[in-house]
Amino acid sequence: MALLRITSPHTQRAGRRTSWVMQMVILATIPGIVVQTWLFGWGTLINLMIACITALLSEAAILAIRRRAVGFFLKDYSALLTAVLLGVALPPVVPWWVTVTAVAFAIIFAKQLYGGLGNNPFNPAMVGYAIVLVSFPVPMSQWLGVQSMIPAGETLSFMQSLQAIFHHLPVIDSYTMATPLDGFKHKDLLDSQAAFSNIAALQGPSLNSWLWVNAAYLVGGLGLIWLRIITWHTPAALLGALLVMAGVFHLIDPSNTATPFFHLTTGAAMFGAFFIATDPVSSCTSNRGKLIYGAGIGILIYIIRSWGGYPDGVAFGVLLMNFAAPLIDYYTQPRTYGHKKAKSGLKVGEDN
Amino acid sequence: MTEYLLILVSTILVNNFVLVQFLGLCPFMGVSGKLETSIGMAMATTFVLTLSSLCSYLTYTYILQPFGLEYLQTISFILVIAVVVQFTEMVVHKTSPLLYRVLGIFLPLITTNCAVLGVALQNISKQNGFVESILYGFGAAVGFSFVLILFSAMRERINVADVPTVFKGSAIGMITAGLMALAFMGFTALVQI
Amino acid sequence: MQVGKQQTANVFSFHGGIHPPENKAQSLQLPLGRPSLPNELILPLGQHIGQSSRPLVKVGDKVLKGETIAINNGFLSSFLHAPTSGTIAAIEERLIAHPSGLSDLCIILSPDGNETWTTLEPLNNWQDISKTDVLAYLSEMGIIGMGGAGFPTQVKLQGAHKNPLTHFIINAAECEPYITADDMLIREKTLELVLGIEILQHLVEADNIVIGIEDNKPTAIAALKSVLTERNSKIQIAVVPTKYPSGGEKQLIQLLTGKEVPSGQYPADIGVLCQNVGTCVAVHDAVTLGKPLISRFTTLTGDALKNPQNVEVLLGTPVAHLLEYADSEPKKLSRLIMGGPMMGYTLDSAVVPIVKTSNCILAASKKELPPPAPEQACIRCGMCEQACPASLLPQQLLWFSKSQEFEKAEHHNLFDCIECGACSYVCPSSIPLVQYYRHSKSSIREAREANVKSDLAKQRFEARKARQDAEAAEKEAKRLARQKATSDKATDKKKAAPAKPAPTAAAAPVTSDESKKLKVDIAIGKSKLKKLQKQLLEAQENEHVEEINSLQLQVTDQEKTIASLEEQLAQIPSAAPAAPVANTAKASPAPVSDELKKAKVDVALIGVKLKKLQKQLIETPDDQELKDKISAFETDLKAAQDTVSKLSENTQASTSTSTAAAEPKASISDELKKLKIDAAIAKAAVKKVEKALKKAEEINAPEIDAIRQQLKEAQQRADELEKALANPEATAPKAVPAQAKPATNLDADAIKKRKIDLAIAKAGVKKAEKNIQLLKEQGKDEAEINASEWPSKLKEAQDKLAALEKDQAAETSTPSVAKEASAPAATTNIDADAAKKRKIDLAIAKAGIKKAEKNIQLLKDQSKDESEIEASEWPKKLIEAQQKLAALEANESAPAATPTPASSPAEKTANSTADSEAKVEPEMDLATQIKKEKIAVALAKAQINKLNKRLENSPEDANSIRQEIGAAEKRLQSAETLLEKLIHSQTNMQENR
Amino acid sequence: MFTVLLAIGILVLLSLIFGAILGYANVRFHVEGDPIVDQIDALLPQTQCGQCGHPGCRPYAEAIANGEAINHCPPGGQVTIQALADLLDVEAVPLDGDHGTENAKRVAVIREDECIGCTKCIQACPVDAILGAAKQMHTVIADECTGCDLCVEPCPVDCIDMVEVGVTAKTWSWDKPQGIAATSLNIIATDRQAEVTH
Repeated sequence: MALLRITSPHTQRAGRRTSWVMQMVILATIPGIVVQTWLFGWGTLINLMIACITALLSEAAILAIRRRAVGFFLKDYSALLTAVLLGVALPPVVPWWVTVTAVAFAIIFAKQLYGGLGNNPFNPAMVGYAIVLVSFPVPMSQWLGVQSMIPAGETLSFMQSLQAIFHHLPVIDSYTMATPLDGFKHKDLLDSQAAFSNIAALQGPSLNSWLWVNAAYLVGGLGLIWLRIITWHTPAALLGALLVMAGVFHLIDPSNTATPFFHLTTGAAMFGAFFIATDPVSSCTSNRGKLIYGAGIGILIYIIRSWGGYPDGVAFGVLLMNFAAPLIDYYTQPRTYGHKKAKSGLKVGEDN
Repeated sequence: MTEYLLILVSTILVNNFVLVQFLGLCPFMGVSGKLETSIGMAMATTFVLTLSSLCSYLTYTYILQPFGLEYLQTISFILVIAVVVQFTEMVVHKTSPLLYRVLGIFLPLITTNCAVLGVALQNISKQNGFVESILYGFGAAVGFSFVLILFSAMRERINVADVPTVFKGSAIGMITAGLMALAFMGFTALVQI
Repeated sequence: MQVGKQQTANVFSFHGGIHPPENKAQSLQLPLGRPSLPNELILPLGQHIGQSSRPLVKVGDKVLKGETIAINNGFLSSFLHAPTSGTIAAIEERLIAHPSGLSDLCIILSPDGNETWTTLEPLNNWQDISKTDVLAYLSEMGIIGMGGAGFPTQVKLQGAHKNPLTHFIINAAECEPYITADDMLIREKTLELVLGIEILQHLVEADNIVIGIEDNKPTAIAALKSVLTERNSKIQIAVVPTKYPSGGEKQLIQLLTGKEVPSGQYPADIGVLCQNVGTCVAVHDAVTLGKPLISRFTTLTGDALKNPQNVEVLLGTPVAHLLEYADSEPKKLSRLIMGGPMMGYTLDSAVVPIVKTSNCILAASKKELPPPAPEQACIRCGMCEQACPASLLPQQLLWFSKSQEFEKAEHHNLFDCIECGACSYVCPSSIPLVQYYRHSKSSIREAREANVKSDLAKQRFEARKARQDAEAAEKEAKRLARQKATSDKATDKKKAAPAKPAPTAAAAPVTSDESKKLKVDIAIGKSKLKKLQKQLLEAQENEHVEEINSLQLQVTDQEKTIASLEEQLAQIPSAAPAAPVANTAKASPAPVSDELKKAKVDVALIGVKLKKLQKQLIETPDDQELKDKISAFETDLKAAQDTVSKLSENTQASTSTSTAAAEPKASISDELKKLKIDAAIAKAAVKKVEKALKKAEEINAPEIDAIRQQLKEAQQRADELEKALANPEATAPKAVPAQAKPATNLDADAIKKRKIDLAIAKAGVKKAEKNIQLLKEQGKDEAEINASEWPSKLKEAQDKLAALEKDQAAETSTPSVAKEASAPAATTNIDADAAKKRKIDLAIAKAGIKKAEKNIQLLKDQSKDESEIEASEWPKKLIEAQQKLAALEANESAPAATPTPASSPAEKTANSTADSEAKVEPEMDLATQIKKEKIAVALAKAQINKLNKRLENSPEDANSIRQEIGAAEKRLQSAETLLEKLIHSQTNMQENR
Repeated sequence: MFTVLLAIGILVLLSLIFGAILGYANVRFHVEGDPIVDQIDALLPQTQCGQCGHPGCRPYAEAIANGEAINHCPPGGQVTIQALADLLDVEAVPLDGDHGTENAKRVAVIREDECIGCTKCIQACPVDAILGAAKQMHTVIADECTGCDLCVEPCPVDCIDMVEVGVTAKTWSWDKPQGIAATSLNIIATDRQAEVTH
């Protein structure tokens, strides 16, 4: 009788594997992807395809070089998730080499060099995004406009998208326009009211389209919370901090700042809050830590949006807080059963 | 007042000495292995930087300038810095032998830490006044400490990660530092000074 | 609280927890089963935590059901009883129910099928007799906690007396999936349970008694409620929601009281006592029926069983028997688990027995409990953290465990992990978290133990070094003194006996021994003090007010002890003379010399003090006080010296009388020794006086003349003594008749010595040869080898060896003659000596053979061919040695017939240690006691080994040797018990600190 | 000329001032001894076996403080090297084979009936773990034996064995799980091998 000899516990919760978690997160982005495709054309989907292929290839290559089980690790879907998150974050008709650069950099440098899944200190998707943002600012600022606002009058067709991505579309300028955040950033001397009435990107249809995108990601994110794949702490703290920051500054100086609602419904606010900041590997561990971590991102987003050099601050905010997460972890340990107070820091030898 | 605050924000975040200006990388890579050590090093560096920017300002303004000896600034700054570092070393040796032991060669190396001389020289070139000089030195030190401590906490995690063998140690440390610098680019254009 | 009203207690909640599928219905479908008697019962001696029990029975003994077959062995140990009547078939190592799958000592009982009970003596008057007696009774009934850990119940109850109890909690939660043993027990034995709780309540007197039970056992709850209402009991029932691990002691306490057991403490520290339902029923059975713990309720369940059910099973029943009883399907069985699926451990084989803590046998099919999925990377998802009932950060602990950063893991409270398995259960990456923690925990524990051990080793090493240094210094001082003395009186005292004992030498061993002990005590005390001070400092830094006070107290205590120890140490020189006085009472042979010694010690002491004062005086010449003191001391010195002179006169007289009387028992060598000692003492006295004289001269003291007088007298005495010494035979002419025996003794000694010399010489030869061999191997040519000193050494050694062998050959003939001539009373002694001698020869011969064989092997390994080997002297040597061995063994077998009645030295030492142990003074330091006990244990063990070997060699004396073995074992046991107790109290002390 | 003199004068003045400050600090913050030795000593296994080439653990601790390599202690093995590396913040190097190999924990056992009572092993034992007197059988206190081997050589009759301390049910402990790569079968774990030696 060959009996198994293993450690307890001998049962496990069925089905909830790491790959299932990753799949669920990918599925939760679908509402957002649908809305983006509907509003900004096929470019999003083509980008996604390029990103996914690049991610799988680069992950497989590194695993092969490291002589790890390629199939075993690819099946955890983590590379695919990174690709999806990066794909939807990039502008829809960004040239293919930008996407490839971003995804390959994310997978190779931000993830595999640190030892692969579970070991990466930075969010790979955001590393990829930031690297192309600082390297190729021009293509990265070419967001397609909503069809009713742009001079061309309609979104790019599938073939046009392909052409724009893989070759060069001379008329691309007539399809692109600034995002609301970009527009607001470059209002220059106008006050808020004038900016909202004068700048094209800040007018109804554009704002509404971004509202739709954010709403779709909110739905996906709530689904994740409902499935208990993420906890509410990080998104709530992030959005709360952003809301408070925007609210306070708007109350102080309403003429030069945007409303809190504007901050929450444009850019990557919801996407960042539910899909990027909640990446468990690079975020904080304890619930208290997650609150601090989320709030930090929210504050940084507002700072970078309002005073920094980039229109949106989600990527940098997340990276900066990734950077701080290990330290936060050390100082936010929960109080263990039977202890009077929580331990903090790493001072060894002291006990209570 | 706002001006002073801006100096601090600028030196700590926007023009961070380590991650943006890439000064003082030697202790940044060398002493970030353990959180406790890096906190000690951060404190020592803060002390040295603040004191040396103060001293070098005084030396420059009240000794070199009146006699028209500005061309002696570098050599006299080095003198000032060496003394401050030596002094700090003695204090650390007395108060925390283990820290002294752990900091090892890096403690005297603060002398040649380019950040220290850099602060002193930048103070002169920016024509900072007395308070500004101190704040500039202090801000640079805080920025250095800030990233050093965060970096050491992160390195403790990286050290136990499954990093490919060839990238273990300093290599992955440099990559991490690069990614951190990337993150700090988010602060670009935050404050124009 | 109102008596007689059924109340439902408040229920709180705890962090985390999981809801695994319950799977409890399967085993509740059939009624309680009672399996038949198996062919044999396997009763492990270690069914509880703490030391294994000690068997009381021997192989072949007949035992009755309920008879005690093993008794406790130390504080945390327990009794064991025969589960049925039968014969003890064996006491041997068998596989036991343990996650390691290792074996341990078990008593094997073959049942006779009669189930004859021994006389049961219930404790019907438990309400009237003292609680201690009841506790002792429970201990004798072998009752231990049946929930899992196996903590002896009486110890737990004793611990509960530390604080007044607010809650007495009966753990009926049984939160593990599959297990229904407690559920069934409550249903079947409701009344017994309640009665048992009442007995326990009588013992602990808690304010509230609460039965904590999960809401998935409605039948049991109803049964309990009806019995409680019927009895108008004040016992409350708290129905807690079903959640794993609410049955964990700490979790249940939090559920029922809202309080947390502080980390590192016991529930008793917050006034709570927890007992399992099984324990309560066992207490009832023991107290009111007199039945010891010999059976328990166990769940047999799992898909591989056709008839899953609960059974009341005798302890020691093999699991295989139960599987058969429940109709197992061996084909389906893929995992056999003892305990529940969450915390149980897998069994390698079904031959292991049921023990007191086995609550479930889960025979799972592959479909039911599939093999775990491969481990994936931790993605820090935090699900484990949400599930952890101890509010730990499991993923951080995993990281630290993986990277072996145990300090950090400890900082993250690894030791608060209860290993419930909730984190592993929810982990999406299938990481065996619990195993990581268990591994880390044991690594940390091992490191700690190693640390303690290395500290101890360091202490002893340093003590040894200090001792050696002191000895070296003493020797050096003596050498210098001797040099001086010889140069002083180089004229005529060349024949003087080698100044062996210094004046204090007689007292020195005692003093140095005692002072050593004291010094060690002081060192230990100081290190403790240092530790305490450090802790205090830390506590002050961290503002732990309550700790500061207790620590402060401890610090002052420690300081006091150290001070007193130091005082003792200081007094030792003065106390030392007292020791000889005490000795005189027993050791009458030379009372006078003892007194003399004492007096001399006094002289020495006073001299020392005087010297000190004089030194001070030189530094401060005007101090009148000092001068006074000095003169006082000088008078003291004089008086003491007077007594010395008087006494030494007496000694001389007594020596001569004793010599004249020439008692047959006194040997010449003794006399000689005594004389030498006296002479040496006298000389030392002379030296002392001389010194005093010098000092006196230096300071112009008025006593110079008197001292000079003394000096003269002392010198005279010394001269006389030396004369006597020079002619010892003359002083003891009548001792000749007694010479026969000492002579043989001396001869035997000489032979032994020579043999040892021989052995050493041989070893020297071998070493030299080896070295030469080495040189050869290193390819040096002959010339070089010859140039090196080894060949000459070899030759020397060989010469020596030859000479010694010749001597020995000559010797062996003479002593045998002497032996025959010697008095018959001495024969046994001589025989013993001879036997020993022979044994030594044997050992040497054996060692020789071994070495020769080894060398041959070596040569072979070096692929030298046979001829070379032949050429080397080894084979020859081997044959020689073998012949010698054979001869010796032949000799050996002959004298072995005459046993050696004299108890071995080891036994004596063991005895004395045991004796001294009995008189252990309470203030004696624990560590030294432990060490002493360890020594006693080691000695006793060694003796048993020896006796066993003797038993093998001479089976004809089996009985007497067995008796000795028995006695030795008894000593060993008592020593071990004591040792365990001591260690326990030490660890307690350390924990308290 | 004047400017040159002035410059030199100013520099000399500065140097004097700073020298005075440093001189004062040197007196004020003078440090005696080197407390690091105690900390190193605490990490060493205290077998006092001398395999490192020093007469005991403390002298080796002093040698380490003075810059000797940390990998000369076979009884402590890799664990001790790691601990020392952590304390001193240096690279953990593999054990130096010249000083011996890391063995399983052993204790000395005297075959009692062969012992001739020469006390040589007692003198050799660095921690007083051997018990006995001249011409009487000796025995080892197993608990106190550090397994240093020093008593084996001096024994004239070779009656001391070094016996490995086995695992019993009480001292048994769980193995470390094999980790991620080991469970997925087709892996040649080159990286992992490097880690094991690391």
